[in-house]
Amino acid sequence: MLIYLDNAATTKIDPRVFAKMKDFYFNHYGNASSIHFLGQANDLKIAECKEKVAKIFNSQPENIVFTGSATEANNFIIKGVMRANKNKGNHLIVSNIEHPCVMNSARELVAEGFELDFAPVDSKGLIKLDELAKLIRPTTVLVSIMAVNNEIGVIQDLAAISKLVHASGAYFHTDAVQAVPYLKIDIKKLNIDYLTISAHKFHGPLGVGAVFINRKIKIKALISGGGQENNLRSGTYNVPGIVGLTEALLLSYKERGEYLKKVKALRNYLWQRIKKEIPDVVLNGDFVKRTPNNLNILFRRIEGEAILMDLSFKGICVSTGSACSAVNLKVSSVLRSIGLVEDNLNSNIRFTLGKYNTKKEIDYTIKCLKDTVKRLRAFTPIK
Amino acid sequence: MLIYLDNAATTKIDPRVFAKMKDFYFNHYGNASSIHFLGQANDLKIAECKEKVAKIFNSQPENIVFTGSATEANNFIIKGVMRANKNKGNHLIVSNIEHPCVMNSARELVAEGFELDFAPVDSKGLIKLDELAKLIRPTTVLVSIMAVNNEIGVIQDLAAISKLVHASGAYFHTDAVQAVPYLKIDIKKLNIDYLTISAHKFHGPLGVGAVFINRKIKIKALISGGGQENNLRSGTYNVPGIVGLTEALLLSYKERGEYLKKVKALRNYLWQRIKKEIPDVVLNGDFVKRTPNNLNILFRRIEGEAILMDLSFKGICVSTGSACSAVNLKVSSVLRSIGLVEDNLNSNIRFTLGKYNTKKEIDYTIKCLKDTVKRLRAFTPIK
Amino acid sequence: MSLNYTKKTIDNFLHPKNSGEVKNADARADVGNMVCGDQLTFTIKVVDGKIKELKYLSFGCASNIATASVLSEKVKGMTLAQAKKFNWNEIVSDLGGLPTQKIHCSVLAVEGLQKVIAVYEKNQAKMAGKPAVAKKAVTKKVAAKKPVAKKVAIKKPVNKKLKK
Amino acid sequence: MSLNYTKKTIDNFLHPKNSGEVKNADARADVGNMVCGDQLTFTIKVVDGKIKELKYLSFGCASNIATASVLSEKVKGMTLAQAKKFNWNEIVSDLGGLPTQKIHCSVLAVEGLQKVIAVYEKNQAKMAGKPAVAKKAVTKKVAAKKPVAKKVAIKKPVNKKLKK
Ligand SMILES: Cc1ncc(COP(=O)(O)O)c(C=O)c1O
Ligand SMILES: Cc1ncc(COP(=O)(O)O)c(C=O)c1O
Repeated sequence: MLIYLDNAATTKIDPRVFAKMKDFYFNHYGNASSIHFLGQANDLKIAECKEKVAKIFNSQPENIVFTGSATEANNFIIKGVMRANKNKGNHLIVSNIEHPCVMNSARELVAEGFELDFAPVDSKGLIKLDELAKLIRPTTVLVSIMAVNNEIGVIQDLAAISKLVHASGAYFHTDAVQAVPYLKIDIKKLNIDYLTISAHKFHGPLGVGAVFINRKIKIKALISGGGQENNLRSGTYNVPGIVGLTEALLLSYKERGEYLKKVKALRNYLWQRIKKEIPDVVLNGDFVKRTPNNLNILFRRIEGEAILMDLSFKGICVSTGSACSAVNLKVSSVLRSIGLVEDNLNSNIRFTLGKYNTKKEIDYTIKCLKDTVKRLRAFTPIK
Repeated sequence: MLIYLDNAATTKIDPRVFAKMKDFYFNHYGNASSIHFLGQANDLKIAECKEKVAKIFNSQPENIVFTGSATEANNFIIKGVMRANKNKGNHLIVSNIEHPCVMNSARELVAEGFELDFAPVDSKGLIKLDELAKLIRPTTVLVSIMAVNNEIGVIQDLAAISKLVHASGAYFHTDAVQAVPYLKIDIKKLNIDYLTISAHKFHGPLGVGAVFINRKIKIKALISGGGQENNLRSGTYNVPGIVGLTEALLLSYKERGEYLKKVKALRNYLWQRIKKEIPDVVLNGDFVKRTPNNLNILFRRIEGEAILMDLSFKGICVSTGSACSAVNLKVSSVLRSIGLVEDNLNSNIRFTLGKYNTKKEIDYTIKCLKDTVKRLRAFTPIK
Repeated sequence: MSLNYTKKTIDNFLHPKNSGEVKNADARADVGNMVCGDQLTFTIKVVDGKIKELKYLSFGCASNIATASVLSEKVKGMTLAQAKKFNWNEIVSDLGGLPTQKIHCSVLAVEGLQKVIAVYEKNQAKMAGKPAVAKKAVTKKVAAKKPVAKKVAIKKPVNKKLKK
Repeated sequence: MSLNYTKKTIDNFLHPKNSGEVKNADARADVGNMVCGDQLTFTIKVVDGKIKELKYLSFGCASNIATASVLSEKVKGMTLAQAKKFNWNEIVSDLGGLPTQKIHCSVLAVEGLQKVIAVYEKNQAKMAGKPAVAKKAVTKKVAAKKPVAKKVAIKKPVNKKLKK
């Protein structure tokens, strides 16, 4: 029994994506920097992939840099833009619900002498635009605010934020790792300078991410070497990975309409039944401005990890927050940011659905969840 | 027709490796940082992989950090060790035949105020130990010298170099990307602090590398975020990649004896026939202290890229040097370092054999090569 | 960092022994971990200086529940003096090891045990109108039975296991 | 950066036209590119002020050979004045584009053409004992035939192609 409701952590690869990768591993395995035909064919393939990926976000192929992960991409943007634009300023703003790879990149820069501010969110998880406006200074170089939060699935108003950021001449980065395929993002129209995606979050392979950049803005490479990606990201091109990312992205957006309908129905069904059949639960984050695959629920008086483990033994995979904070003991700073009181910070479960989930799975999950909550609440010390 | 003699650029994946990866993509796709069973099983799997990989190099599993590439790994070590050990010194030495990812990482550090020296090699491509000894200062923090050169396949005396480096208290890194499975490297015995490998160079997947570190030495992460790899390399664990790297490495060393015999015979046969049947050729680099898969040959009076292209149209994949320098116009700094005169710098071809090559392929290659050289020499202006 | 639990830990999480509250308990104590938010409430029944029953309420993760469960089994029948000397290492080794970041759960459980005994003794002293020091001699005897060396011996293999 | 060549470039590399040396050439010239090491040696036969034959020796990459080949075909039959105005863009557009980092090959080929014509004219002048300026008028006429605008028009689609 395996019911996978942790699709924000990673997703199962789509067999069609895998088939494409396999073809490249066995039949088109040339190093894309090699001059011979096997290499140059892959060079063309990468160009083709960039064209396809760019089209989805209405950007230009030459703005794309493929990386080894979204984490690498976010490190590259945050550190690379700040370090390369010291003449412009030394101030950086990130929201206080960013993924640790943005957060920690930003914090590292403080040690290098940069100044950092955190843009707060309201109780629904939405950026307070007026607060953000107050934080922006003439020396602000970059503002990084995620499109969709990984814990609560809340969607930011990218248009408004981008406008605000650019009004004062700063650059705008958005971590869109959790936005595929839930949002249709028009990079040109929204005037986004940098945007990050990660293949394994949309049924693509692990070990490959991509970032859109603004070629007019100076940036410093994080990984230097053989000069690939126009000297912005060195290392042998991961052709099967790039092909896989591209295919997964195309499929995600091609099948988006149907998928969104299905996943939203399932997600809403799950929430309706939980709300009705389990007492003392609260939904964390806005319900409307939220991707249709995400639920993040407070189960009062019992501990999240215990719920998770109990469900795990029944074959159900959920999470207490982000996967990366799971194995260290830190509570969710996202939930704290949206105002959860200390007592409730350890009682939350994230359900993130994906394209392979079925109603039967959700029914089984609800049945198990009721048992789990009942069992654990039977011996909780909390009133 | 496809005869692949560019195995130093990248290799075709072994189907057994691919099968293992497939299993993880479809059946064990949990994020290894997730607490549920699908995640924790992968956490254990990574530990198992580290144990296996460590054993091959006689090191400890906890010394291994998996990365997205060898390029990333080398950037991590060079920059991470220098930046974290400023109290120890500010001086770095790399050989003058290093791969660009070591070279350029080192050069970037100069801009940060570090001091850099290049250790020279002799006409065979071997490090001049006495010159290296002279370069080492009390403030030397790190010495990085590759185990096997990617262009000429020359093998350095790691034992002697390590001893020299440690005698003065510096740390020793070796880029062993081209050493698998040609060298058996005992990290403990040789007292190597850092060692880098890359899966796609030994019939493993793209997008994954590994580096052994010395946990007693301070190091700064290049990519920060969710805290994976003990905070030394953040980003969702690439479990299929790690499993693939491990399997490819195990197979490489398991089948090493037979493979080395075979590839050496083929390589020597290729060289003997070229030497005998094509006039005015010279082998670049030492013939004895060289991996048995590599030939790097000067074809006087004609240009390397023209030879490469002509062979390519006959279905044969070779290279003019490293793949990464191929598409920009730079001549090989490795060949310059071993003393090739300017006139000869553009006339070289690298043949790197692999485990799938056959004698028939080599025969065909020689036949084609003779035609190619004859054709191009028919209208060369050089006497 | 792994969060892989042993079979015994899992069993004790899924089927915790002695969870709940002792009826007409002789003492009650709450402990909590500020960092991870875990909480335990112990209730105890003491008969003839021995622990007849120890129960707990838990707000905590799987290992919090499992360690409390194992503890409640282990100390049953112990004299208070024995119980006061009970070391968290014994829980860890009994479970066949705990993930490094979960060791503190066993420490919290033992802290709770000590606290509930202290509350009991205070209650007793209050009722008897004198301080509760009478059993000092017994304590020493028991302590002699469990030399420190043995504890270390138990601890070592556990740590080794965790490192993997 | 791509090194993908067009079919026409490949054809001219694999089957270069007019490679070699003109027998009893009227002039000879060497050119070379310091950066990439490419070298070309042109020999020329001029009859009645027109290029009867232009041949080349090449030490260079595929595009070096291909651009020389195309050049040798294109200028055959041209007056020297026409040939002197020959622009490298015409080679690039004739080949259907060249990789960005190989554009310099076409420039080198044209440089060689100009040099071998210059050598020829110097030789002629020496033989005739007077400077070679008689054909200036013709040059102007030809130039008028090829307005700059047209050259730009040829160049643009090529660049677009390279950007992909
Ligand atoms: C919002 C967000 N950004 C960045 C990342 C980092 O992605 P990866 O771990 O694939 O590098 C993740 C997922 O882990 C994420 O959810
Ligand atoms: C010696 C050496 N080091 C490092 C690298 C970098 O490896 P990768 O491109 O896989 O990051 C290579 C190959 O490109 C190499 O040959």
